[in-house]
Amino acid sequence: MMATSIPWIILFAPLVAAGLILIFGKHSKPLSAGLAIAAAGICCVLSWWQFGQPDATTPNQFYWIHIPDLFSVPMGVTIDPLSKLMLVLVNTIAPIVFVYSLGYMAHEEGYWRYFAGLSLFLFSMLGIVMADNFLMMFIFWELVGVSSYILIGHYFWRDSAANASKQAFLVNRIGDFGFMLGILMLWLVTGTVVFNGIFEKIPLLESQGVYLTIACVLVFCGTIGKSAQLPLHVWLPNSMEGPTPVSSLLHAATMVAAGVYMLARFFPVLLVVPVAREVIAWVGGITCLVAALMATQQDDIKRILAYSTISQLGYMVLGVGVALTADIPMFHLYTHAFFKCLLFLCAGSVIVGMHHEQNIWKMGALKNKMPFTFICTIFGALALSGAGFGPIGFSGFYSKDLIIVWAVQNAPILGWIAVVTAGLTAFYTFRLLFVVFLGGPRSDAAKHATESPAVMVIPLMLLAIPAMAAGWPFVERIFFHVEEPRHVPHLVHLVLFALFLAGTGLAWVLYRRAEKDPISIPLFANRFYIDNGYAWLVKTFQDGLASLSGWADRWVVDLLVVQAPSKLTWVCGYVLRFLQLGNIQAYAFFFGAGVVGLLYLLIAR
Amino acid sequence: MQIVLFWIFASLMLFFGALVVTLRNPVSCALSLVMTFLALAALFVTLDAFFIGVIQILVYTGAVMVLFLFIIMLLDLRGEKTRRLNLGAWAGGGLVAVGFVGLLVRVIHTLPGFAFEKPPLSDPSASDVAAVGWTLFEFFNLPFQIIGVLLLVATVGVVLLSKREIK
Amino acid sequence: MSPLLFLILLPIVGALLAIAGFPARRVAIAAAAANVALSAGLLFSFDFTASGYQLVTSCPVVPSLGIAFTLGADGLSLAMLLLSTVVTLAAVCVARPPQTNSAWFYTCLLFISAGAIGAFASVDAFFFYMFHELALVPTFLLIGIWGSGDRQTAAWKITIYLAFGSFILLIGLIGLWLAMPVGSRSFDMRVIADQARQGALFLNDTSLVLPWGWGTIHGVQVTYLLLFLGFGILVSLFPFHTWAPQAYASAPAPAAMLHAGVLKKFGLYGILRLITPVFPPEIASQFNTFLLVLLVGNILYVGLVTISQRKLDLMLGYSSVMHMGYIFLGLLAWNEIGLTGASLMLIAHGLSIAALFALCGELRERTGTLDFSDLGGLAKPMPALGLLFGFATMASIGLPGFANFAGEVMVFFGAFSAGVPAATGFNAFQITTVIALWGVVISAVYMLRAYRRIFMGPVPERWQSLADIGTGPRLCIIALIILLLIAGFYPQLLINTIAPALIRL
Amino acid sequence: MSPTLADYLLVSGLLFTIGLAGVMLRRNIIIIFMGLEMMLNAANLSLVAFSRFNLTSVGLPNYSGQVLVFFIITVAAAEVAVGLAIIVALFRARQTTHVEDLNSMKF
Repeated sequence: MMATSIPWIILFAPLVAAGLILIFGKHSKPLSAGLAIAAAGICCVLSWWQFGQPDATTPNQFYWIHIPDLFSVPMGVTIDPLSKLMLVLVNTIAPIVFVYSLGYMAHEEGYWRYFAGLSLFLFSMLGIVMADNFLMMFIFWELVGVSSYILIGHYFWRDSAANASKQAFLVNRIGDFGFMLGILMLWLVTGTVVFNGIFEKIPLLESQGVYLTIACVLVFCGTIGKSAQLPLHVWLPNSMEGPTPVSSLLHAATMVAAGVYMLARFFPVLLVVPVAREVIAWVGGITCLVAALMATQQDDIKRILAYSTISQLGYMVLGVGVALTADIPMFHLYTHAFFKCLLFLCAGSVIVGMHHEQNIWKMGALKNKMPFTFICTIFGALALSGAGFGPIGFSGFYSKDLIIVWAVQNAPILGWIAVVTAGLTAFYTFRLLFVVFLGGPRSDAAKHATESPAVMVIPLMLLAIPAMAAGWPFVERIFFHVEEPRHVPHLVHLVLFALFLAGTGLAWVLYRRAEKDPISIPLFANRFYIDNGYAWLVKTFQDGLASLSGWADRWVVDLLVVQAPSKLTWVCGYVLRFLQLGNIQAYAFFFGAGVVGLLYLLIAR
Repeated sequence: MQIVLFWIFASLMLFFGALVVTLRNPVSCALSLVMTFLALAALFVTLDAFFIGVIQILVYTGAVMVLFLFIIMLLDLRGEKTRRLNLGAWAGGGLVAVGFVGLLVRVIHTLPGFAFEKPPLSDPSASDVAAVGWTLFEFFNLPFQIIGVLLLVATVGVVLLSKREIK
Repeated sequence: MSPLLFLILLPIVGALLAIAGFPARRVAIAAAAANVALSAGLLFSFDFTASGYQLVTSCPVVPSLGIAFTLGADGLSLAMLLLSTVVTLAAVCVARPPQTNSAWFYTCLLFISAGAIGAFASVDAFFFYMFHELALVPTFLLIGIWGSGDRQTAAWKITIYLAFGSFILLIGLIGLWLAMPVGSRSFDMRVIADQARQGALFLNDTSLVLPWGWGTIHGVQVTYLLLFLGFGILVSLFPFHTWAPQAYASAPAPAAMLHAGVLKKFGLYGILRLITPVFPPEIASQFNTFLLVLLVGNILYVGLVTISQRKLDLMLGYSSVMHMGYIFLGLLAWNEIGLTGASLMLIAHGLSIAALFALCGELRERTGTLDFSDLGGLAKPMPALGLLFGFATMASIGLPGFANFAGEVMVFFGAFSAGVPAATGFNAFQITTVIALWGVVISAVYMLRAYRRIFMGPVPERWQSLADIGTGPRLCIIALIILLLIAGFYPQLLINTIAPALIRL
Repeated sequence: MSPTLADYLLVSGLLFTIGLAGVMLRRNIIIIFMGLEMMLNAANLSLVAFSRFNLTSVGLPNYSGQVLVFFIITVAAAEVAVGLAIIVALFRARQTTHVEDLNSMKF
């Protein structure tokens, strides 16, 4: 019995922790932090143990909604290589970030709210990982959305944070709109929401033709919303308003990866629908290019990393689009989680060191002030930009190049876009590194920057190891079995390494000793004016229509249905009043006329 | 022969009735009304309703017209000066009257049911007063009592209405 | 003396005691608490397997017309009874005793509760209708006397509007009564349902040739339309919704809670009782497109109107009108999933809107104004109120984990598969479901905008020193939210009670 | 040759019309009153005519018609009494019997 209940313990431990913090955490900081970290620790240990266990075959579930033969929604736990990988991934990064945030949030207010939010997030993320049907995944999908809403809005007294959290939730909701529609369409044909049930009915689904393609693209909408792909990416850079550990855990490593995980979970159906995978590949490719371009011109340290995350997610989505097995995008997700979380935590320690200064142009020469952070950031930067040649390299090198190679083979145009983006990635990563750590101190805060306390630096160290080692073949073979496509032109590897060197060199030249940003491309800096485009769109369509219907409701519907009848009765009363003439003969006349009229109708007609 | 008598009295009645409506001086109107009532009483007699004919004269001509004359005297009404002819009222009234008459004639002529002469009485000498009294007290006893109460109420009403407020 | 009768009499006795001079607030709370205990007891002693009404007691009132005061409860009505008793207790606890004649204030509240409980417990359509009318008068008094803003017009408007609505409903009921075969005419819902099942209704159906070549319209269609529109007006269906927002905005918090939370459900419960089992689907499907258009108006149009609102209480009023759209969608789907989803949403929406109006009342008590432009950053001085409002907002926009989501999901699934599921083309139902899904986004927009505008952002100095929510109201709202969470995490609990009642259809 | 029922009804109708015309056209309230009396008497005439022309099985006229006339006469008397009392009271208050001046009860 123990074996089957372990996954439930993993799932519900953070929820229990969140509940307890909600009730008791208000009064004592250590209690709330302790509860959260304890829960994360339990999950970590159990998930590593679960990783060792064989896959579960029998469905281990209870029924959330069960109307006998019409509609049944089980709440089940699936244990298979995909979910075990994610379990391990999430549950190793989470404790590290929890411990790190002890230091980061030391003298912040709303301590209990922060840890309750993080535990709630962990609960919902594990829910997505272990979901065995679409509806359960959708439930935790929205719960993850709400926990990111809570965490982004942690500093709710700041207008920017409040707007960012609202925007994040609403954009996610728009994505979920498409997702739910996709689920509904699939359910209508297959009659079930459970993944295995859907996979069994794939031939039936195929017979639907374009219907299935629409359904798959709609399901992909969920990923666009959650993993901030192109049309719905605006919320991720703004979500940097939340505390940095939140950005590292949620908006870099795990939450945004949920979209890609869902596609991986749904992969068997996607294999059958080439058109949908084409759409997915193209969205992924364009997103990674555009995001990389935007990243080159940002000044806020966290925003650069945010755009880089969008770009890397674009790679993963591209991977889903072009690869033939789900493991290839998952491999990049796995490595990206480590090094992007590392980079964010380094940024966090820089921000704390610089007393909450986030503009890179106010930093400089921090390498001697914050050596450990500097070294960890180098590891992260090398992993992110995919440094490495031939057999050896950092984790990013293996996973990103794998996707690029597959892309070049299956979708050449997208492949070469991905290659160019790799160069851009190297450029903006090292631009960040050189401006922040090298050059002269650009502000007095930079002059007296101090290294972060041990409780923050040790997690950095812990994360630096997988950032470097996660991609090595013998480590990667534990989790995945990926192989390169058979005949891949050697040219690609060469060009990639060349572009890496070019990017780094360009960054070195431009930003080695730059006081302010030498190149300024307003198009990229203003994020292709997408944000103000959306603002305008919302203002005219939604608010315009809303005020129009508000006016209509008061003056048209209300007038027509309520005022009109009441006015009508008043008018009738007013008119009939004039019959009272006051003189007897008039009455006699009316009386006589009435009688004669009546008689005429009765007799003479 | 009876038809001639009937038409004499009928035309008398209608002529004096028209006079009531057209004359200016109220006293002459009242007197022409008296003549109408008398002619009407005569018509009742032609219908062998002697008791009703007598009552008609007694009550109407005797009491009601006397009351009218008394009131006309009390209020000292002169003949009215001819006010501006209110054309609208006259046209309306005339139209209604003509319409009514037209309908009347139409009905009477189209329905054959009325065009039969007086059926002979089985016992012409039977006194209609006894018959009326008998019917009154046999079938209409309750209405009779109510009429009594009505008259009482009328007298009380008149007394109240004409009581002069003592300033 | 069946417990149901006792359930109805308790509030009335409480009300009379309050008038007689006993401490009104304490008596009201005692009566409401006893009611909750009783209905909870009923729930546990109720065996869900047997379908049909249980605890039935009946005494004939007008035998010739077939009217009998029969009380009975099956799964669905028991759930509604629980909802009304819980919301009554919450409303009475949250209510801050008004200065002027507070005894009458509690009397009116208890009478509304008695009316609602009576309506849900009665099996006889006549008394079902009568109890609703009973609850109408105290609403008028509550809004008129203790309301805020231009309360007179709002009170008049809601009363005349609902009276007109129930008038149409009455004609519909009579139409239904006339449709029964002459011998066995009765207002008893069970009899109506059985006869409908045997197809004995509308046998001698009169039909009327409409002018201008609109074809003939039969008695059964007229009765269906009358009943549906009558219930629609009572439940603020699209064109007839303008009474609700103003009434709830100017009503005192408990009155708004009770009316929006419980009394509005009367109409929908009525549809579930008097339309779904009685009218065959082919009759209903003739009007589907027309009613779906009204429904879309309800969701899309009222949703946009809600977004444009600038005051919290008006916005909540409009949002409750908008959520009715989903429940109607569930009812129109006419299949098992949709109906169960709709009844689940009945309860979920009742609880969540009650919590929201309670908090809105608390807010109006403290800040005096509910205008978005005046309020801001209130979570700082009032963290508990902020948190509770957050929970209630998340519940009302249908966040999973709350009962609203479970209801909404089932309504969407039911509606999507309703009508003739043309595999390729989209039929009317599926388009409406897409719009309803977009309505979920709209509801998120206006609720979160309100939450962001009121609770987040910098705190203006005049709201620095606001007192947080008191323990009494705080416990009630926590109780409501816990109920929502229980029903949200494990809806099968509620479905077991409701489903058997609907299977009979 | 005796008059037929149609003649009597015709005459009674004409009398009624004259009375009605009087009420509608004349502006002196006393004359209106007289017109009223004529209308009543026209009704009496037709009643007596009907009772005379529809003999019962016994061959005698149906006297209930005449009893009704008797009642009408009584009521008419009461009515004239009260009517004239009102006119006197009206005259004392307004010093006029002219109908067009007495129009205070109007919109």
